[in-house]
Amino acid sequence: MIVPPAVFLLVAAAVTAVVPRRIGHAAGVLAALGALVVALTTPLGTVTDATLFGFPARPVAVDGFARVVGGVLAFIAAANTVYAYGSGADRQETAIALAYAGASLGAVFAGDWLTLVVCWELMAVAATVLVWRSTAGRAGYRYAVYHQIGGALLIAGVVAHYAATGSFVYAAGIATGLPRVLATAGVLVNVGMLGVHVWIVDTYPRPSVTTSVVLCGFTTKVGVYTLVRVVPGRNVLLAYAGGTMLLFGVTMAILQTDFRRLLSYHIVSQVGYMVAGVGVASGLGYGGAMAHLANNVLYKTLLFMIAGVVLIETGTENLKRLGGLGRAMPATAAAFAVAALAISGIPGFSGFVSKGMVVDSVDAAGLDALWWMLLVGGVGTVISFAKIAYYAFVRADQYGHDPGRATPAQITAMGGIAAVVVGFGLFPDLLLDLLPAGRDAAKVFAASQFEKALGIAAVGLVAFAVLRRPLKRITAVPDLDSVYHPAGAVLRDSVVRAATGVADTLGRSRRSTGVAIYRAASVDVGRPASIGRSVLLLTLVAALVVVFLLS
Amino acid sequence: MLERLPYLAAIALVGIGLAVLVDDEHLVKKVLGLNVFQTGIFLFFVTAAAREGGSAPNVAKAGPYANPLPQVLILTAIVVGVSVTAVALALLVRIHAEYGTLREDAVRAAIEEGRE
Amino acid sequence: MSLLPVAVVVAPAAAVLAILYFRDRPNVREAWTFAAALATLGATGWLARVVLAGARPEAVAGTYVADVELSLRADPMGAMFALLAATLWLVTSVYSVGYMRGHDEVSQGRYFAAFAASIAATMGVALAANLLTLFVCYELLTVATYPLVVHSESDEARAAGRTYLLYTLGGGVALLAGLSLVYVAAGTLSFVPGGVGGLAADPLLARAAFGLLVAGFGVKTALVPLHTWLPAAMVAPTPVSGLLHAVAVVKSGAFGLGRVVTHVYGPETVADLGLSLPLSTLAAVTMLYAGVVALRQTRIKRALAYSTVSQLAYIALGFGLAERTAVFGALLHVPAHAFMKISLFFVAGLLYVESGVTDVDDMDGLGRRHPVAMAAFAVTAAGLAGFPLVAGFVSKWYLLVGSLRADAIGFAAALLAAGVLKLLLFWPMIRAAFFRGDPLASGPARDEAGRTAADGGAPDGESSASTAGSSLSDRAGARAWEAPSRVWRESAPALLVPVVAVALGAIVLGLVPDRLPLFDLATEAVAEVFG
Amino acid sequence: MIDPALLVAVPLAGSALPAVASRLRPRTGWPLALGVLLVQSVLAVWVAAAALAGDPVRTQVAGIPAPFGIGLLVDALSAPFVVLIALAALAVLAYTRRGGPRSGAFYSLYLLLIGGLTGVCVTTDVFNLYVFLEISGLASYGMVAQADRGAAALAALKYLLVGTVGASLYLFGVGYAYVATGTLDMAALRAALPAASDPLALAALGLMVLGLSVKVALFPLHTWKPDAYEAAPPGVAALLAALASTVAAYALGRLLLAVFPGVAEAVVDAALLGLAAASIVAGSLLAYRSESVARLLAYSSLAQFGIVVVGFVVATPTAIAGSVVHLIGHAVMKAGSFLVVGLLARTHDVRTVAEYAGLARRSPYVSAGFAVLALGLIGIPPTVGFAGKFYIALGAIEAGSWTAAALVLASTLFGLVYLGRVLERMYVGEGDTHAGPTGAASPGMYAAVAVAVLATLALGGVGPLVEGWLAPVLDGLDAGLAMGVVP
Repeated sequence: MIVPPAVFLLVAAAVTAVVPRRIGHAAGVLAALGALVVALTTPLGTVTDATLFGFPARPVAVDGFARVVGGVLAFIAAANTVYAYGSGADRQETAIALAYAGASLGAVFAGDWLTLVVCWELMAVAATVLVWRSTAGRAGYRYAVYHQIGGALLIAGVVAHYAATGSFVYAAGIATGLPRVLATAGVLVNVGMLGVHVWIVDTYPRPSVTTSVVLCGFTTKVGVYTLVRVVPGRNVLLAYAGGTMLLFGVTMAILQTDFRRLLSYHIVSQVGYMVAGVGVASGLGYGGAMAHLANNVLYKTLLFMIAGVVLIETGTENLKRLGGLGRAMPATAAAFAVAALAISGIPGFSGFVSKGMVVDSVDAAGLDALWWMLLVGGVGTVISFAKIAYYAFVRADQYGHDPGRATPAQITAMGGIAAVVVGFGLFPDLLLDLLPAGRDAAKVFAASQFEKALGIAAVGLVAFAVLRRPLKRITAVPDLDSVYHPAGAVLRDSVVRAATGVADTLGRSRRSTGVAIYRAASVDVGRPASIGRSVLLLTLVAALVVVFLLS
Repeated sequence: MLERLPYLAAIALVGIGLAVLVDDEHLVKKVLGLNVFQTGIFLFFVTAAAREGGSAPNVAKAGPYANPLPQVLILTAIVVGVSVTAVALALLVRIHAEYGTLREDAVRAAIEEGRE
Repeated sequence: MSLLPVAVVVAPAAAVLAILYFRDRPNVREAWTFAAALATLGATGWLARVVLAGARPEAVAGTYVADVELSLRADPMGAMFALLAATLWLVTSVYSVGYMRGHDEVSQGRYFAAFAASIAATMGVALAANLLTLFVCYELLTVATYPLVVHSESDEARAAGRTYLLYTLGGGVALLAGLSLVYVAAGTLSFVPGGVGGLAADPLLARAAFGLLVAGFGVKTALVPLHTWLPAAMVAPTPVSGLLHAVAVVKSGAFGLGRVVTHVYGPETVADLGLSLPLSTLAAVTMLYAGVVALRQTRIKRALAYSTVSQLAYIALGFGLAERTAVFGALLHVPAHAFMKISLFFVAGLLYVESGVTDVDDMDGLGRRHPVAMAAFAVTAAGLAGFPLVAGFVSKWYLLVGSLRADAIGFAAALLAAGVLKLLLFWPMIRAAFFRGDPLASGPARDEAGRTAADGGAPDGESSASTAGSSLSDRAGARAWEAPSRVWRESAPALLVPVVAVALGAIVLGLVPDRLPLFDLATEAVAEVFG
Repeated sequence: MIDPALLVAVPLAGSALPAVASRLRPRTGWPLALGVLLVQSVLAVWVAAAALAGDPVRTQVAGIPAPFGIGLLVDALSAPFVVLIALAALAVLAYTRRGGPRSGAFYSLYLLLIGGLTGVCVTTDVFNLYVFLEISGLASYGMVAQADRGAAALAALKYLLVGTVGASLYLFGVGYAYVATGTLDMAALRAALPAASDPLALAALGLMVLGLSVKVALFPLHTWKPDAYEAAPPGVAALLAALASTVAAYALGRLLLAVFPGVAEAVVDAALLGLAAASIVAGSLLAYRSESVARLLAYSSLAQFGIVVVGFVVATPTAIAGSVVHLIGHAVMKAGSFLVVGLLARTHDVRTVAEYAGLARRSPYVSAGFAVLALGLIGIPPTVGFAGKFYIALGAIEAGSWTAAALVLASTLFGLVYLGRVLERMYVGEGDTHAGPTGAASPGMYAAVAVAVLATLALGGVGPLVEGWLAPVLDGLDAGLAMGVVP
């Protein structure tokens, strides 16, 4: 029996909501680190059985994947709390963020589908509240709708699984057939699969910076992690879907001029790598996917933190209006360098290792087209980060910004993450040893990896140099949401109108029937019938009776 | 045909009585109509009791007798009818005292007026 | 012969007379209400214990009509409903006092008397040993609740009262017809776990009877198209809407439906006669239709009413599927929905009394004025939408499992879609309450800088500044959040305490339902029916 | 063993007393009537108890045997009505001490009415039935006219003319029956009729049923009723509402069950069901449109008797029991309602639905009583109004008469529509057009109302009892025996 790591964070969330801000944040950091320790020290194979809502359940089950993903999420929760403290987040926001992280950890360490669903929904709620707190307009509302639909699909899949197998405890994925289709569809919403990815880019660039930072790390990653649970085994379709996500995300990212929106598209693209790895489903594929997941959480959070610092200090996140930050904010610029190099897969930084593993696994699986897609995607990544680097940090400031420096807490948070990124880059075994699979097959520092990585980087840089001017002319690029959201509104309004229209019509017809009956009743009431009329009626009836009976 | 004549007469009396009841606004005539109507029914009964060549049911005489039972019944019915007529006339007196008229439509109009 | 079931019915009934007698002395009158509520709860709790221990206390008042007795019998299903009603009556009594006094309502004596009478009738419905006794109590419930519906005596209330009576007594007529058919077909009206048997002998008759019974109970269950009385009845004072229209009245209908399926026809017969699909379909249509119509309501209480219609259809669906797990889910959804919906109504009433808010559009910023109440609202609304750790999730889960075990994937889909509709209904309210009209909510300007199209479009640089500002205002605003909370000053305690109590109840039901007697009773009930 | 003839003889003989005595000494009418009615009640209960406990109690007047003599019979079917007549008469008498007309003649008519009605219930001779019908009719014409208003005289005359025509039609039918069979004794008629399924028998059936339908006041033969009930003094209206149509309906039922079963059944059933349906629907609609509460209640009787007739048409044991229960229940409830109407007219000077607005506040107890009575009339359990309807509906379903069942069940809703209107006015909303109390009411008046209200509730469970009583009689009926024939 262990204390589930999620509990640390949930308790901390409750505490943070009421105690003074400083103490609360400290408690949050401690709790997150406590969760990290538990995640890393709990022996593999530990399970806790319990009864949930009357069903046999397994709220905690620790295996290799859970340990890695849970550990990195716990770490990032600690870093987020430090960053939030340094960025002016109020205690309520941090409390919700901790709850969100707690729910995510709960989902990661869940050993049965019921627990997973519970945590899944809690994540959605917490994230929704986070979004709402600092986003006007209907984006937060849409976020909730996307996740409710995704959650509903997952629930349907899980329930169907239970109906088919009679158990919620994890076994070999969700039962094949309809249950698996439903559950996969639900998970893919959270993963941000191409087509339903719009919620990511719709939501993540909008809220306050601390909220973006918190959001970017959890939902999609838990989605990928869950995908492994739902669809074990090779799935070429899924692998190619990952490749498509990658290419699409990267292309859209290159076209963006908004810092956080660009990063948001990169969530789509990076998740594409992981999905590809999950689809390949070899030891190397899984290992790569999980390692990439862990790395991505780290550097993507770092990137959002940087975007946040930039936004806070300059007041804008439009790349076209930034510049000269390399000199003005050296620590931030250094952190950006680490993160950008990591995401671009430059040797010595964490992304290099895990990306290489995924690419190799695809190669080993013989999916040549996908392999090329991954390489091209890598080039795109380089281009987009070169773009950020150029516009925000390298070129001279033309707008007279006078940014201050990042706060100590911000620097601590960013520095801590950057250190881990570099650490995993230089000593990949730190990460890979924790993973149950892929370690043996990974050719981490093989020469071919260096060639590929450096080749990609070179191509990318050249491409950016060529494309910089043409790209300037492109402004807003429509995404699928420009179709979905108006269509959704029209659908909703027309359904509501139709339904209430039916009700109105029914009501009217009922009323008019009532009026008709009432009118009918008013005949022959005004004054009492005279004697003559009474007797006449009587006579007529008598005549009728006689005729009727005697005929 | 001839023996059916009393039946037809009975039907005719009933019809006349009903017609007066229905058609005449004068309340006294309505009461008269009622009497005619009842008389028709009495006639029907008595006719039913008649018997070809029958005589009054006097045990001292020889038969065949007319059926005595309907006659007894009609005697009772006539008494009832007279009582009804008496009550009706009493009511008419009261109506006349109250409204000064015995036409139903006039009385009704007066009642309506009194209500408003 | 046991007096325990009788006591459960008599306790509130006796209170009626006492309340009427002391109608002009508020404190004495309310003391009687509380005394009766406590007594009822005590008796019901004891009854539940006895029932869980395996006994089935019974009380017979003699043959009433035909060969049918007027009798009470406590079985797990009935005890569960009775326990629920008794618990919520106590809470509602507290709330009623706060609401009626806070709002200076007229005719409070009549109000409390009718309330107690309604509870007595509900207890009768719960513990009825046969369909006829249930029917009698069901009709009395209609009569007892009428004064509550027309309480305000306005034209609108009178119209609502007429609609209410016409619908519910019309339902009573259908019910009477149905039970007569059952009596003729089966020769008995007693409740037998798993069905009385013999009904399938004449399928046509049995189907007609079932249709009539469903129509009869469907009125109070507010199945479409028999539902319109419920939104109309929202003119009643809010505690009435809460207890009676979310608990007693509508649940009596749902409960009756359950009795018909489980104790008159029996699940097998229902399935054999092909009655399951039509009833379930009707429920599913209701669920979705009401969910959609709710979206267009501007009054909070009306929106809640439509949500009730939709939620009750969950229960109807569970019974309609006539599958073990689904029936269990339906039974569980009775208390679950009761706690959640009563909490929402209580909050609606609190908002009305304390802030004068009745419209959805006026909810902006209420979360700051009434943080605890609105938190309760948010939590229970989430429960209605089916979020976990609140009561609604658990029962819905069982319903889902049940519908899939019954191979009814379409109904599972309907349940889930209904959940999404609830979200569409409640999320804007909650959002408005907490995050709109609130100077501290960060970043309001972001999308308001002339970019309504931005709802669907891409953010561009123009508006970035305000986001930064938002973050800054977070900093400034942090101070306000640190300010002493005004938790206990947001409303009269008599209003707030019940709100918190029922919301906590909903959470407990969502966290550890299997530790509660209600759960055990439902388990027992299902075991009895399905063997 | 008591002679059932006494049941008729006591009130008829007693009816002379008040008129005579009050000439000699004023104000002696009421005590005398009370005395006679007490004796009558004791007799009625005694005889009924004997009849219900064992064999029917029967007698032949003057010892002449059937089919020539006049037979009197108290069996399970008539016993409840004999008791009902006696007890209702007592209760209303309590009311009229202060509320009703108080002349000696009135009490004489009162006793005459009771005698006549009891006679209708106990006779086994179709002609005697006519006589008793007319005796009670005469008494009621006179009693209606006792009201102060002139309108009462016209209403009474209308009642008289229409009622007499109806009774005469019945007599006409009796004539045909006699021509067809040569007997007037019910049992003998029953035995003779199936053989004589000729036009004569059919005409007899049609005219007798029609004549009684006028007395029962089925639509459209009802026109005398609203006028008479509205114009009559409240006590009289209550008594008539309790007994006049009830006893006529009993007679109709008796004829259908004991004399004419098997004669053109399909046609008669269809025709009566049509009349009943018309009564239920039209009566309810007319009641809904009535402004005067008394008139509304009178129209409501159309609908209620429609239901009773449905029971007799369906004629399964359950349905017959239902009709009996409903007749008794309706008598209690409708009489009680009229008593309330009279009481309120006296104490608050209100007569129309509009004037009833807000009465519940001004007169809570009487209003509550009226509410119970009205709910009973609508047919809400556990009142007796529900029990009757339920049995009739159950019987109709047993017999597979779906139309009949639907009619009876739907009548509940109709009742709700017209009575709900009054209740809503009384209870919801103010409307204090009338000031405070205008007149006093006696304890007797309140007591009579209370008795009706309590009886409405207490009789709710009387169904199984009635069913048990009737079972032997109806068994005989099933066996093809004439009712009233002791095998």
